[in-house]
Amino acid sequence: MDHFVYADHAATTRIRPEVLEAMMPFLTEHYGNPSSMYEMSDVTEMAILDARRTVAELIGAKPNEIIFTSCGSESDNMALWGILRKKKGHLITTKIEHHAVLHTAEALEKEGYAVTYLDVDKDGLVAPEALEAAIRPDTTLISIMTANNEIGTVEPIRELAAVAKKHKITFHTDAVQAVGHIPIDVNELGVDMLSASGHKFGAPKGIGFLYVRGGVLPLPLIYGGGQERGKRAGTENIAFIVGLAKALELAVAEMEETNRKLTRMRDRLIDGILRDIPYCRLNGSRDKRLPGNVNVSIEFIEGEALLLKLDMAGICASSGSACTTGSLDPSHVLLAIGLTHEVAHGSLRITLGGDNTDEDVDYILEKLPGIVKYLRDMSPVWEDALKNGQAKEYELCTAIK
Amino acid sequence: MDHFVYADHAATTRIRPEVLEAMMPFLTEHYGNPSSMYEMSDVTEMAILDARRTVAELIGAKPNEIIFTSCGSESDNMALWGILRKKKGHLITTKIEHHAVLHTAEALEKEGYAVTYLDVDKDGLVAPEALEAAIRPDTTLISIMTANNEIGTVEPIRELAAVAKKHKITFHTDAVQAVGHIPIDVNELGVDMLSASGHKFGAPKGIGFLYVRGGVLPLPLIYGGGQERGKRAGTENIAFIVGLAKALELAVAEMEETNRKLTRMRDRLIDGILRDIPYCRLNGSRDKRLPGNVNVSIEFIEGEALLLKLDMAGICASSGSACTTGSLDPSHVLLAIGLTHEVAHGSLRITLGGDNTDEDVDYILEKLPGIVKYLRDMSPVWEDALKNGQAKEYELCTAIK
Amino acid sequence: MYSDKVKDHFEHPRNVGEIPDADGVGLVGNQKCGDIMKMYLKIENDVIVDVKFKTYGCGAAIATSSMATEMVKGKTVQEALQITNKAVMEALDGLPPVKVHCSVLAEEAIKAALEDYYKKQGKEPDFKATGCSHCCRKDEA
Amino acid sequence: MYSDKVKDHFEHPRNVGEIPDADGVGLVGNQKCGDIMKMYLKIENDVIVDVKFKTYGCGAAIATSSMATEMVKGKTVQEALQITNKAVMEALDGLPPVKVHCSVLAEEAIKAALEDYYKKQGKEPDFKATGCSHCCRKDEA
Ligand SMILES: Cc1ncc(COP(=O)(O)O)c(C=O)c1O
Ligand SMILES: Cc1ncc(COP(=O)(O)O)c(C=O)c1O
Repeated sequence: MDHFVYADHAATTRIRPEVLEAMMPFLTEHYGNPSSMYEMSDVTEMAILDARRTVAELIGAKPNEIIFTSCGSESDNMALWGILRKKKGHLITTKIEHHAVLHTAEALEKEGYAVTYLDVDKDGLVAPEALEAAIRPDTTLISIMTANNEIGTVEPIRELAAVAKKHKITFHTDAVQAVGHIPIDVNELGVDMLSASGHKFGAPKGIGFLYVRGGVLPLPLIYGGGQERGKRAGTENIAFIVGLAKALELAVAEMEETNRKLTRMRDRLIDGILRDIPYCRLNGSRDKRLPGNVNVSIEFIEGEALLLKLDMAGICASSGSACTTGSLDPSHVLLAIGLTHEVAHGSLRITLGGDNTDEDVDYILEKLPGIVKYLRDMSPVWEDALKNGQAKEYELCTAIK
Repeated sequence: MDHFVYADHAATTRIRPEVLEAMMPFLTEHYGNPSSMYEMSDVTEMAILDARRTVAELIGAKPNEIIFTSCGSESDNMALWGILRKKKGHLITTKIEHHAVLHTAEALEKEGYAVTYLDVDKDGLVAPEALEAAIRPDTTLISIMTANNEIGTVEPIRELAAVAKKHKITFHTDAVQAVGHIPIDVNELGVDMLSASGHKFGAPKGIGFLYVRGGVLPLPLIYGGGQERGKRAGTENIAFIVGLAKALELAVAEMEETNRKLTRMRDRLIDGILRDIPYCRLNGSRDKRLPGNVNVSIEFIEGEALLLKLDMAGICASSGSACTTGSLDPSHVLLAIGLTHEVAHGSLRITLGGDNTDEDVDYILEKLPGIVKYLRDMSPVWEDALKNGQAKEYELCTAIK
Repeated sequence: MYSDKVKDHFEHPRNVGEIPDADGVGLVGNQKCGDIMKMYLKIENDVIVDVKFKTYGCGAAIATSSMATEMVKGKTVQEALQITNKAVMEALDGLPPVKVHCSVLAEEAIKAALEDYYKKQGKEPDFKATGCSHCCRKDEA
Repeated sequence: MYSDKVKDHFEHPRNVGEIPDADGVGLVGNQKCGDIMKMYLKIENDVIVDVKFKTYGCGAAIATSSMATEMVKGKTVQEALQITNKAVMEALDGLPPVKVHCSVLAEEAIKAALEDYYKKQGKEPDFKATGCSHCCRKDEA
C-alpha cells in the first residue's frame, strides 16, 4: 500500500497523544474512588471537578450543568427518557436523527408516547416553521441534531430552539458531530440539553456528556449511587472524563485553524469528485456543512464494494448502503433527503480530521475515479444504463494522476 | 507516613499492569470503529469477539449471552428496567441491595410497579422460604445480590434461583462484588441474568457486563446503533472491554490461591480487631463471607472521623456512617441486619485485595486500636457510657506493637 | 469479516464480463435491495464451456459471483444445477451470516441462466430460479 | 475535600477534654444523626477563661468544635454569643456544603453552654440554643 488515509473521522477518531498522556495517571497510580473519604481520592475527585469545569467553560455552561455519561447514545437516551418519563407528553424530532435518538423515539412510541418526525428539505435542513407547525399543547420535548453524522448538514439550531422557547418546550440537541468541530455555546444556541461523545473529537470511545440547563430536571437513566449529583450512577470513569476534557480543550483551541484547513480540503474533494466522476451528486447542504464532511452518491455502483476497494487502496471511508447500515434499507438520512434506494446504495462518506493532509486529498482524488470506473464496468446496472441511454461511456478525466 | 495500606478494594481496585498492557494498543493504534467496513476495524471487531468469548467461558456462559455495559450500575438498571418494561409485573428484591438496584426499584415503584423488599437475617442472609412466600402471580423478576458490598455476606443464590425457576420467574443477581472474587458459573447458580463491574477486579472504572441467558430478552436501556446485537447502543469502549476480559482471566486463574491468602488475612484482622477493641462487633456472616471483607461496628465513635484518622495513618478504608453514605441515615444494609443508627455510625469496612500483605494486616492491627481509643477519649458518648456503667475504661491490649 | 478466499475473489474476480452470443443469460436480484447478478453461459454439448458475470452489489456478492462462475465452468448443465449456495459458501471458506443471501443469489443466478438456456433450446425447465427475496443485511457490527 | 485548616484542627484538635467544675456546659446534637458536641466553659468576670470540648462526629464536627473553642477563649460572654457558624467556617477556610451543619452545631454548642451558664447564675438567657436539626449529609460524591 503506497499510502494510508483514514478518512472516517465521523465514525471515530484516534485518541490524541496529549489526551492519552493526560489520562495515564488515572489508569495507573490515581485509582481512588472519587466517592471515598481518604486523601488518595481527593486527586480523582478534583480531576473530575476540573474536567467538569473545563468542559462547561468550553461550551458556555456552568460546571453543575455537565453530566458525564458513557457515550453519545447514553446522553441521547437520557435526554429523551429523562424528560418524557418525567413529564409525559409529545416528542418532536426529525427523520434524520442518529439511531440513538431515532430508535429511542421508536421505543418511546411503543411505550405509548406520541412522536412526530419532522421532514427535512433536499439539503437535510429542518425548517423552523415546520417545527412550529408540529407543536401540540402536550409537546414536552423537541430533539433536533446540531449536525448530521452522514451528510454533514448543520441545522439552524438557534432558530429551532427559539421556537421551542417561545412555546416553553424543552429543547435537546444531539451535538455529537458538532462538539469539538464547530463553535458551540449553549446559551447562544439557546438549547436546554445537548449530547456529546468524546471519541468524535480525539477522546476515547466510551465517554460522553449531557449538558442539562439548570432547572431542567430529567429523571436519571441509570439509577444508583450519588455520582454526577445523583443524575447518573456508576463509579466514574475518571481517566476518560479527564481525557474528554483535554480533547475538547485542544479541539476548541485549534478549531479555527483546523476548520480553515478542513474546509479547504473538503471543498477540494467535493469539487474534484464531482468533476472527475460523472453520475455523481453531493448529498447535504453545500454551505451549511461540517468542515470535514464529504458525502456523495455515485450511481450504478454499490457502497460496500466501493468501501472495500477503497480499503484495498488504503482509504478508510463509509457508506449509507444497506450493506453497511445494519438494516434492509439504505441510510434513512439519504432517503429523507429524497434519494431513491438505488442512488442511496451508492453513497460514499469521506470525513476528514485535523490529521489529514492535502496529500491525502490528492490520493483520494487519484484513486476514487478509477475504482468507480472499475466497479461500473463490472455492474450490470451500468451496462443497462449505457444500453438504454441513461448513461454515457466516459473516459477518466486526464487531470487524474 | 511509615506505611500505606489500600484496604478499600470493594470500593475500587487498581488496574493491573497486565490489564493496562492489554488495553494500550486499543488506546493508541487500534482505533477503528468495530462497525466499520475496512480492514483496520477487523482488529477491534475481533478484540471484542475474543473478549466476549473469554468472559463467557469464565462464567460458564455463551458468548452471545454477554452484553458489555459501562458499569455495574448500568447492568443493574438494564436488568431491572429491561425485564419489567418488557413484561410489566411485580419485582422482588432485598433490603440490602446496592443502590444501583435499590434506587432503580424505587424508581420503578414511582412508575407504578409493585416491589417487595425482602428482609434479611442478622447475618444479612436472604431465606429462600421468604422469597417463595413473597412470590405473587404477577411476579416478573427477582433480583438478589450474590455478595453484599458492605458486609461481604454471600447469599445462597443457587437455592434462591431454584425458587425462581420453580415459579418460572426471571432471576437476576447483582454479582458486582462476586465476579472475579468467588467462583461464578451461571449455570451452576441457575441465574438468568448477572451484573458485573470491571473495576472491582483489576479492570478500569467504566466497564461492566450483563449476562443474559439465551431466550431471556430484556428491552435495551440504551437504544441506538446495532452494537451488542442491538441490546446496548454506543460505540464500543474496546480498550476497556479488552481490559475487563484480561482482568477476569487473571482473577479467575489466581482465585484459589488469592482467596486462601485473603481468607487468612481477613480472619486475622477480624480476630485481632475483636480481641483488641472492646465494644466492637463483626457485621455480616462469619463463614458465608467474601474472602477479603471485614466489617465491624465500633461503638461510641463515628465512622467518618475514624476513616480520616486511619487515612492519616496511611490506611484507606470505608464506613457505613451517615457522613459517608450520601443520605441522612447510616448504611441501609447495617440497619437491615438490625443495627441501631448509633452502632451503624461507628462501622468500619476493610476490604483486602490480592496485593495486600500480612504486613498490611499487622499494620492495621497496630494502628486501629489506638485510633479508636483516641476518638473514644474525645467522645462525649463514651464519657456518658463510662459514667452510666454502659462501658468500662480499658487499657490497650499489650499484644499491640 | 471476510475470509481470505472471499477477499481474493473480490479483489481478483474471475470471469468478469459479458458473452455477447451467450446461450443462457440469468439476471437475479434487485437494485433497490442493493444486489444484482447477471450470468452469461456458453454451452456446447450440454457442457458449460464459458461463463462470465457482471455484479452490482457488495463484496460478498461479487466474490460469490466469481466463485460460482469458477464452479460451473466445465460442468454439464445437470452438474451445474446441483451447485448449491452452501457449496459456493464452502468453496469460499464461509461467509458472514449476514451475507449468506449473496450465495443464494449466486445459486439463483446459475439457475436463471440455465432456465434461459432451456427456454432458448425450446425445453421446459424442471426447475425454477426464484431470484433472491432477501436483501443485504448486516445484523451485527 | 477539607481545607488545610480543617485538616489541621481535626488532626490536632485544640482544647479537647472536660472541665469538671465548668460554669457552663452545652450538649448539642444527636447520636442517632451522628454528631454530638459537648462544650465546657470556665467563666470569670464575664470572660471565658477556659474552654474544653468533646465531640462525637465526623471530621468537620471535630474541627469546628476545636475552632469554636479557640474562638471563644478570652472573649466576653456577649462577644461569644456573637460568634456565628459563618465565622467558624470562615476561620476554617470554608467547609464542604454538606458539612455546613457542623458549623451550625458548633455555634449552638457555644450558645447551649452559655445558656447553661446563665441558668446556673440564676439569669434568664435572652437567647436559646436550638441544638441542630439537620443531620450529617453528603450530597455529592
Ligand atoms: C454490589 C454492587 N452493585 C453495583 C455496584 C455499582 O458498580 P459501578 O460503580 O461499576 O456502577 C457496586 C459498586 O459500586 C456494587 O458493589
Ligand atoms: C449524531 C450522533 N449521535 C449519536 C452518536 C452516538 O455516539 P456513541 O457512539 O458515542 O454512543 C453518534 C455516533 O455514533 C452520532 O454521530
